[in-house]
Amino acid sequence: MATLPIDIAHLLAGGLVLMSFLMIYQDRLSALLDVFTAHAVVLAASVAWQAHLQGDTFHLYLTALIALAFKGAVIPMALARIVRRLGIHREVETVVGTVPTMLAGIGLAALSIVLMMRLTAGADPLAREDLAFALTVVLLGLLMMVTRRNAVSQVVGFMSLENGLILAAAGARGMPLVVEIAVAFSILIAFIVIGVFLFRIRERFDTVDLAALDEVRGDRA
Amino acid sequence: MGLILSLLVQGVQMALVVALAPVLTGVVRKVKARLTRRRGAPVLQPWRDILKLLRKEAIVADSASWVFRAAPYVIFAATWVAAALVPTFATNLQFSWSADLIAIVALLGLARFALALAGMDVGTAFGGLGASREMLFATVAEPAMLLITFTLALAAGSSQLSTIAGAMAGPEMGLRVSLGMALVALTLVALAENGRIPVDNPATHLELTMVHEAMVLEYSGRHLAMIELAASLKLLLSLSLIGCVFFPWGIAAPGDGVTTHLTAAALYLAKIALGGTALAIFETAVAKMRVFRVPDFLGIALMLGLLGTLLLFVSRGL
Amino acid sequence: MTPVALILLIPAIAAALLAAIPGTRLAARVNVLAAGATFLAALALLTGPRPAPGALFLVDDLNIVFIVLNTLVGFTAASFSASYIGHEVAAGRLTPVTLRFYHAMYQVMMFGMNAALLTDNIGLMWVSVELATLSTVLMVGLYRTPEALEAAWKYFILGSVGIALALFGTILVYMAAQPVLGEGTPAMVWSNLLPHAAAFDPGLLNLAFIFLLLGYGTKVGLAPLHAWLPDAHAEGPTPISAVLSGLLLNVALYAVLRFKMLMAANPATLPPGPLMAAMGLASLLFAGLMLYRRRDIKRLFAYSSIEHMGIITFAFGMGGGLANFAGLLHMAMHSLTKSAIFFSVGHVTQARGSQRIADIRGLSVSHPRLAVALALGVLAIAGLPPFGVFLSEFLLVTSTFARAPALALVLAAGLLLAFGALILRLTGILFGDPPPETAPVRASTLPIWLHMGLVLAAGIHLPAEIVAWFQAAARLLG
Amino acid sequence: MPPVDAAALIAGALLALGPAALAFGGPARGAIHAAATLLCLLAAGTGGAALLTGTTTTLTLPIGLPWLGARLALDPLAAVFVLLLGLGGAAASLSSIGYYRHDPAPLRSLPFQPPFLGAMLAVLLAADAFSFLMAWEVMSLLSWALVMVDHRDAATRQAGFVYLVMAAFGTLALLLAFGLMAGPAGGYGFDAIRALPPAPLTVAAILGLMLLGAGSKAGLVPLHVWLPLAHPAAPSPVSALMSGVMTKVAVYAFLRVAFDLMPPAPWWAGSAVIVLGAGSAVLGILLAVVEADMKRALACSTIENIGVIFAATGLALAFRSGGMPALAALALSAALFHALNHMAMKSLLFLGAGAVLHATGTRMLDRMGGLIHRMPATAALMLLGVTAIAALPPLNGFASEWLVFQAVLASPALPQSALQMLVPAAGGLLALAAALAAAAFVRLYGVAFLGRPRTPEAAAAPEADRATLAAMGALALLCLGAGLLPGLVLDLIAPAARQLTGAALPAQAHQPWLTLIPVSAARGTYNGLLVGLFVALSAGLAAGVIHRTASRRLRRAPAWDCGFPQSLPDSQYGAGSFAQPIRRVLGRTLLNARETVHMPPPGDPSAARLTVTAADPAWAALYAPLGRGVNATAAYANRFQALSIRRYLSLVFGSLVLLLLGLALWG
Repeated sequence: MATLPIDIAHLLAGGLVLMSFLMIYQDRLSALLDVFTAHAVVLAASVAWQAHLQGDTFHLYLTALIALAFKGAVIPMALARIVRRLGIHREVETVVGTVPTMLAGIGLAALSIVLMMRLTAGADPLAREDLAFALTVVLLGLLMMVTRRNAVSQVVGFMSLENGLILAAAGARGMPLVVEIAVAFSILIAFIVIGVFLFRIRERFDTVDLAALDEVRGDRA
Repeated sequence: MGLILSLLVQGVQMALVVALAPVLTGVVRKVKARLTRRRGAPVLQPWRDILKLLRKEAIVADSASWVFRAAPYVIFAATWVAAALVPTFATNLQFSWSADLIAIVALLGLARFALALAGMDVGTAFGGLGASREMLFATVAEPAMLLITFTLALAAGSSQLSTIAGAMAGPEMGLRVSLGMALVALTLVALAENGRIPVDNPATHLELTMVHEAMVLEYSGRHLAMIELAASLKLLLSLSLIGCVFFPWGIAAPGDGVTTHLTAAALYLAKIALGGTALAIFETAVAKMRVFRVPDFLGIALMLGLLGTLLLFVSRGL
Repeated sequence: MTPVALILLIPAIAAALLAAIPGTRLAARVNVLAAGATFLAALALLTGPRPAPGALFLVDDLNIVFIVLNTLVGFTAASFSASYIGHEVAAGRLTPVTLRFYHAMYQVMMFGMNAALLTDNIGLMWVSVELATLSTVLMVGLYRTPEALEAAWKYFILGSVGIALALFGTILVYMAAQPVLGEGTPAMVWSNLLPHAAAFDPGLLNLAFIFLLLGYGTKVGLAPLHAWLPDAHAEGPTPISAVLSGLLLNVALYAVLRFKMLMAANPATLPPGPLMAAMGLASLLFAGLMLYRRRDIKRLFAYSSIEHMGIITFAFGMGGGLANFAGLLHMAMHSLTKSAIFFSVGHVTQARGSQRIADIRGLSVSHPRLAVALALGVLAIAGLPPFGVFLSEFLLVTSTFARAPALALVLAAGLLLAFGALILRLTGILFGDPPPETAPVRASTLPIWLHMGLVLAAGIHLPAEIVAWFQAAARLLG
Repeated sequence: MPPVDAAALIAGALLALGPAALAFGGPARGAIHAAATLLCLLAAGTGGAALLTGTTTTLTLPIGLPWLGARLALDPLAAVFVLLLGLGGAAASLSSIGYYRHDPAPLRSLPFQPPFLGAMLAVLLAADAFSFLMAWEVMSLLSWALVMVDHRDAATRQAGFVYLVMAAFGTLALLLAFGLMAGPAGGYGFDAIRALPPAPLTVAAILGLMLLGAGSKAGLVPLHVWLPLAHPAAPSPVSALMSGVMTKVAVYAFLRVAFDLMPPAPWWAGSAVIVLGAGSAVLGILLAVVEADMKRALACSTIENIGVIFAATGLALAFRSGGMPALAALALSAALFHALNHMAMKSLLFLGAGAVLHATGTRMLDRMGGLIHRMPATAALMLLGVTAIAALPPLNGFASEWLVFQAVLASPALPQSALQMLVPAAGGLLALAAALAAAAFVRLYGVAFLGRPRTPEAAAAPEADRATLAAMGALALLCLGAGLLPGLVLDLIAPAARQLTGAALPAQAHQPWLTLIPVSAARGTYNGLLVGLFVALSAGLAAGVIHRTASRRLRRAPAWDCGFPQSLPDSQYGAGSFAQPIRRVLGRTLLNARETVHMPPPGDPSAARLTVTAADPAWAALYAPLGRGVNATAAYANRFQALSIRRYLSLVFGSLVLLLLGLALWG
């Protein structure tokens, strides 16, 4: 009887992983942003459920709220505006094809599951599997950052990574500072988004104008 | 009494070598002349030349420095001292311990050093040419000479000539292949050191072939005399070295009576005369070789010296 | 008011104040004053009684070393920047507004670093490190040139990822501790963690350490996580380059060390030493190679910082009394020397109006005094006596060779590699005929001489008190 | 005051002269060099006194390694080299008074030269690993600063760079060696190292590292390449110090470790040292024969003499491992004696070269000539110097070489037949080196001082200043004295030999006529005094008799030159032409010497050109590939300088995944 809440928690966490995979699969920015919004919503739900499980932890609810409001609404809108500004909403910006990326993602998921199963035999099952999912999400977010050329998609990747962190933090029973962390990260992401605004000249992280660097630094001789 | 006698012997030897050296040169020339069906100059002719040169005035080039004028005496003195330290007819001379075979070689080196510098002093092309070739020969001849010295010293357990001569005369030495090699090597080195055919021709003034003569080209009068005398001394030294080391029979030891010394002296004279004749015959038989083949020629001596040294350890067991 | 509170409050207040002060001169003075006051507070902390480790703050032999060093260099760098920035404004490269921002950020950064060093809570430590990072990011981009923005952006993105990884590691540590220490803050308080570390889940600790090493290691500048470091050093204002090399890297390293101690306290975990030693050697060799093709003087010394961080990490990775002592000493010496070098480099670049090494030849003819200062710094950092770096490298190489000859050979090869590159560049900078157009240097070289004097003194005679103090810290590191 | 305190004080004073120079600046240069001269003389006195008493005094200063302090000790071995340093340093400092008279930038040399001496003295006194290495590296650093005095010359900058990197290489090797000696516990004091002797193989490894460390400073082949670059680049007094004294400090380091700190090494270690030494001797002097630059030729001859010293040292090692202390003492005394002699000869020659450089403004032999007419005193002293270094009796160079040969002749006593055969062969190499040395210095002296001036500068060269002449005279007296009375010098250094080998040569002072009798009268004897006396007497006798009885008339006339006198001074034999025969015979294989003739096409009136190339084989074999390798690797690594942020992120990601995988596999 007591397993049901845990199963729900797993369901939500697993949903987060699923969303991450969907994000890797998406190759259109607009669609990507939608999936990310869903990602954030699922995160909010799972955090809220964790709050419910761990009992009256107000700050977890707050965290869920922040996640929902900030990453579920504000940031996606901002990014959507950027995408429209730059007119890149239908660009395909993957470095390696989607399929190998998916395979790599699956490999990463397997890796994190194995790690968790092998290493944390001692920890309590709930935390443990939550952690496995969280690690997967983190790794998938990183994977997305390194396989996408487009700045926006990289921002999204970073945010999904950070969602994984929040998930882990929420999964850790009675972890203090979760709110502070969430806030700190929201600030961080705000910075990044502002950065993307500032440097809209280069809509990718990738266009490091090597020639320009050379004439200034002359370090590539 | 012993001291007086040994002092006397030393004095006699020093006088003897100087007196004898030009005569030996004369003998060699005479024999060579006879071999080529010429009558040849009398045996004492070298002495006459030297005395004549001594009386003439010395002409010195304007660009010459004091080195040019001091060199002949240094050359003569170094050679003379070296010659005086080689046992001729008696071992353990009064001052023989003041220098061993290595030092004797080095004294000859000093003479050569002075001669080469003198050759460069005037600042003519020939002087430098002679000096540079002389030093080239020396770079091969000196190591060969020292390796020969090693062979002898290791065999005799001493680098002291008197001891070596004694040991060679001794019964336990016997006949050894390395000693034979040493003899051959020493002969080759001696030919080169004295500027004899096939290395150099003491009688030539043909620019491209001369070595010793090129260095002394600017010399005249008493300076030239000193150098000529030193050259003859060197020849005598080489012969008596070979004699006392490889044919050490009849050399008088200290404490022997006067008669023994006299017979030893006679024997010595015979040895020298024989050596000179052999040299003359050899020089008549062979031809002079190109300058740049000389190092190969001396290289043979070097190799023989080294082989002799190494074989010494092989044959020690036998 | 306790010294600890002072060390944190002075920068905080100063930051607020500086954000309000419009006058450039005054702001610079206030900046120096605040930094000086903080340093005095740190000295008070060093000499006075230490507060008992609480939920917020912890003062032990280890972090007191870092704090004193931190505040000292912060002070000298502030006084250097007071003379340096004036010239920059005169040259029109900076406006009073940006300058106001700069001074405020300087104190914010100092606050962040001091907090990271003083805090007893691994969560707070993470927050403070992030704060310090963000403030330096803003200062790196201060010049607003494309290159500066480029560098700041690179630093920012890589730093953020590092931060994320470090956070994940921190969460893992908490999860490892939580079953033992119960829920809530106690499970994040360092001084609670260490004694109970043996009971933690070793698997989680292993996993956590990997994330922490990579996360904080990004800030330490260990290869291959170093990418942000050279550009950030090269494009930021020189005082910030000095502070980055001299302080921020140390703070990140301090964080790594704390968690290494945690790992070491749990026998069941994998030993963290070999991993750190390997990364250290890799950084040393890589930076040593990179030094050869440098044409930008600030980037040159940035890579030298990577090299020395590698050496220090290697030393702590080797562990043991001598190696830890050598590591601490080397860290202190490197902070002083490298910041002194960057001070001189700042003057040099202002005098020559260029950061290209090719434009800085013949310094010993045009600016003898400055040339001596720079030469002393470079020779010291290259490990030549009679400077302190020589002492630490002596101890490290000899002690390592006796324990792990192969590693010592690699270490020696790396040192020689870097030495050759530095000397090659130094020869080009000091000697030869200077270019015709050179400006005189008005700024004061006092901070340089102060630092080099300290380094020299440490090389010739290390007072027994300092030795005992460092040895205690080394013992803490195990 | 115990000797070690005095020596430490002197070292401190010398070091303090540097700041003083900075404080008082150029005008005080004369006073400062004079002070350095005095201090060096005091040091020499201290070393001599310590040798005569044969005692060991120690001192611990509260500096250096924190928990150890700076241990200092002055034992007979150190005393020998303190004496050497004092004499060489005094001569160099004395000549510096004159040499730097018109130096435009005195502060480039003045603050470094006296401290350089002080640092070398500190190396000799150090009795713990840290102080030793610290002093050692300070010595390198200061000498580097002195090398860079003439920094506007690109060649000098190159030389300085190579020198400092080689010095760092050597120091690292020494670091590793001392790491092995100190052990994990970190017993850095020399007494602690003596207390626990390592295993034979470890000893061999330590000696190998010492060969790298000390050998690279001493100029042992193949670590010698920096030496012909750096020594000549420095001002001549400094060249004298570097060649005459600093290389000996390196020898000291090797002796200290090999004989004092370490137990007897395996015999093959000794043979390796012998081979290296003999090889260095031949290659070094061969380089000197073909070198066209006077000071570089002198530097190359330093490599030769270092080779001789190391060969003798190797012999001593072999005898020691064979358990023959008396013979070990013989070889070691030969090494020490030759070290002292080389200090005197090479300093003398370098000071003379400095005078020539000042007078003619060039180091190229082919731009000199006939200097003996313009600088008679310098020429006379230099003549004595070249005679000594060419190992000719009755001067000191021959005395020590003779002793080395005596040690070679003792080789049959060795148990290993491999050594029995190796040692005479090495002796042959040494003999070859000696012969080549004679050629090299006939060339150097003949081309520079004799003949006719080749340039107007050479024709108008002024005589050297008084201070330099005084210094050279003193050194010349040393050469003569040590050549005529070698026995006394050997008695002086006997305590050191006894300290290192447990035995010493029989006391020489009581021998009749001060004859040199290393082992026994039957074994081989040499009496420099008598030989010198005989040569002088018979030369004087001959001259006197001839001048009295025969003729004393002398007429100056133009050179005869076979009837075709050449007015052009270029028709003389020059440096290149003199070296040609030897270069062809030996250089073709050893130096890869090549001659190419560029003939103008028929009808082209331009002159034909002969270009000669001879290169140090070590560069091509060792250093060039190394440099290329480093450059290539650096170029490859440089690709990582300007990647895109995404790629850098992939690096981070990659390392993360890698570590996680590792954890999953091994965790």
